[in-house]
Amino acid sequence: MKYTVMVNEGPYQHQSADSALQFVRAALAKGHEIFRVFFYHDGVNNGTRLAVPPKDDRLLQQEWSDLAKEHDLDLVICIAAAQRRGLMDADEAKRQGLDADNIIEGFRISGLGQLIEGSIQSDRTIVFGD
Amino acid sequence: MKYTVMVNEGPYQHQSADSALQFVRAALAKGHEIFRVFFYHDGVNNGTRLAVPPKDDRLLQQEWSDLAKEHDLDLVICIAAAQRRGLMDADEAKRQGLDADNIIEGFRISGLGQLIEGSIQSDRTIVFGD
Amino acid sequence: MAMLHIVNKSPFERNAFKSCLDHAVAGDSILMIEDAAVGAVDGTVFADDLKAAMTDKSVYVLGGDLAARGMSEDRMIDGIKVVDYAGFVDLTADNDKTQSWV
Amino acid sequence: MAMLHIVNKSPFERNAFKSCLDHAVAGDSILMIEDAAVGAVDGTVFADDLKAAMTDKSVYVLGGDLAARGMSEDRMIDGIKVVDYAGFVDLTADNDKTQSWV
Amino acid sequence: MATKKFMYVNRKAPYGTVYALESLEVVLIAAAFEQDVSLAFIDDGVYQIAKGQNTDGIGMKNFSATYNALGDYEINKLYVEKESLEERGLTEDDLMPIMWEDEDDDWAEKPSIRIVSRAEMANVLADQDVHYSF
Amino acid sequence: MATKKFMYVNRKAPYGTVYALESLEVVLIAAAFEQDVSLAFIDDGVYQIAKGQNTDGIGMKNFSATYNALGDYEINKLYVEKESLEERGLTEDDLMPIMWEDEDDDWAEKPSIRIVSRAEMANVLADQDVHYSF
Repeated sequence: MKYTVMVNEGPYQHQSADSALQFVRAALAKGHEIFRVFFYHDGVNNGTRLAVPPKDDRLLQQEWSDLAKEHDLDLVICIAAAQRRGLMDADEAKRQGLDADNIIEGFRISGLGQLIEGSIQSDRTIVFGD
Repeated sequence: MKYTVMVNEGPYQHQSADSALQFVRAALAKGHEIFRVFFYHDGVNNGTRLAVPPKDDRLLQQEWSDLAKEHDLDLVICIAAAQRRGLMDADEAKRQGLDADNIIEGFRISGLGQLIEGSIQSDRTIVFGD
Repeated sequence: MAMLHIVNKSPFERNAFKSCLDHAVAGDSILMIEDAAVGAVDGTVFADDLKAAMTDKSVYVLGGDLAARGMSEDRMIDGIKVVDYAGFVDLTADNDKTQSWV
Repeated sequence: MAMLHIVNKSPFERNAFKSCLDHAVAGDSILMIEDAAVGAVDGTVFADDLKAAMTDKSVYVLGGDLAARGMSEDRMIDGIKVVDYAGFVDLTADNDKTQSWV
Repeated sequence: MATKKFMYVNRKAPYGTVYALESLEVVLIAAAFEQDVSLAFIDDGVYQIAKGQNTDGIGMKNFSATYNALGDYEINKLYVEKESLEERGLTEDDLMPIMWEDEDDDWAEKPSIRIVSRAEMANVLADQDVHYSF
Repeated sequence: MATKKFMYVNRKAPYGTVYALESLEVVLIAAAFEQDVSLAFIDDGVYQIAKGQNTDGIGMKNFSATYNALGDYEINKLYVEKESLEERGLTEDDLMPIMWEDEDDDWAEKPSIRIVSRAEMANVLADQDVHYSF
């Protein structure tokens, strides 16, 4: 079965980001296809590479990044939500005249159409939020 | 009167960040002293400089930064919360071996003790959260 | 030693507002901001709870938050006072301490 | 065309769980995850609402979320089924669609 | 590709959180995909379409006029729950008169808002393919 | 400088949100400032100190043992609301037996948890100087 997963909260503040990650792992383990994971609202904050690995806890941003690499996942950050909150890739940062970017490997920034298209293409759309 | 204000949510997702900003402005206008604004939980995300000014909406991160400059405010981001969420200044980024930082002018990163000390020094502590 | 209780959650969505009413003591003040502003409207399923609290507590609403949600002041429960951010600041100064019911 | 309703809010804190029960139709399934897991416990002020819904709907709880909050499975309302994340995935596949009551 | 029924479930008040605004941004994008789009306003979501919203006092953008533009994008199924209104002391008169023009009926102006009971709302929700929750 | 009464108001379940964990981090730092520290567990906050918490199934850190360490920092006033327990089908037996050692009483182990009624909790809250809400 083909899934699009929507993640609407950032890492740590709400368990939603954890639940989404665990769901995606379990779906992959069962042989399902994750067509796309779309990060919206504060969910865009899952895609930063500037977080610091804690001594005794998970680093969610890195776990998403590693999972994307391992399974060739399409992790899409909404550009409108990202601009409000300060999540940038190198191209967008350059276009906006910013002096740095903070996206982690495995994520890409794109438009809301990617969410709709994902839901059209997929058998199921699952929303994780607050 | 002397105030310490605690901001526990990031920009946009919850109105708390707006309410805190409006409260601080109103307190300053009345001649009160803002001893410190302490950003905790997702509140640390108010301190990024990588957000993009929208065409038709407020840019909260810049408004905090401008207000700090105008009134010499002490805007403190909790280091533990910031490390989890990817909010970095140049020193901390260097110490952590990261290739970029994203803090905006007017904020500084420090420990939770700054919150307690603020509440001890101030006549009032006001919490804005979700 | 009166306390200002600041509530920012809709009484229809979360239990925070009800919990605030259950824990405020006589002489305290309650200020509704953000989504809590809709709690000021009369004729709701929450209005009686708030009216009961008003027998020995003062209740305020941030006018800007009420207006943002399309609720006009003439719909409010009698006795609720409307304040702006300056009035919000005054309430925090006039009471000895504040608690936010987030 | 059965639906899986996913609830992640405590029934004591927010109205989302109650709203879910009010909008699920016969034959639907309800899965409690995150803070909603505490709703599975019997003897609470919410238990009767959930039991009423169970007359024509199936109710599941994510075991890991129940255990995290210190609630053992033997305290659950009779008839609630415990699933892990793999079971969560199965529920989304077995139902035609899902709605999250965030 | 087959058309799917997309339902936007709005359960939160505007301005207190960003969900109402960013939900509307998805709805506007969705219009371009020629799917079957509906919006549901349940619980505090009914405040999103309350008339007379004025954000001058809180420094936030008033986006309520955008709901009036949805008809231009052929989005004209806005289901509003009667019980949710009643619990909040509201009636249909408290909502914006959101309209659309029916090109098959000589561009007659018709209301987009459909007041439904809680039981009817349950059936409306059950009849969709994709549910976005805000 | 005068000592202030600091109250940490905990009203949310653990793990579903970060507030319980990050609240505890503030409490531990606060211990160094030699203020008068109390914690209140109201509403879903009572789950924070439920015994038997096991997070193996959700991939998150189980921080509940930290509450047992609070006594070592001379933080031993944990007020728990009776009605909040009852509404959730819980009793004091469902809570961790959080203790502290009283150095003025030959290091006798004493319970840090004080079960209070809602009315008593209201008075406890009224008797503080600084309220941090989580």
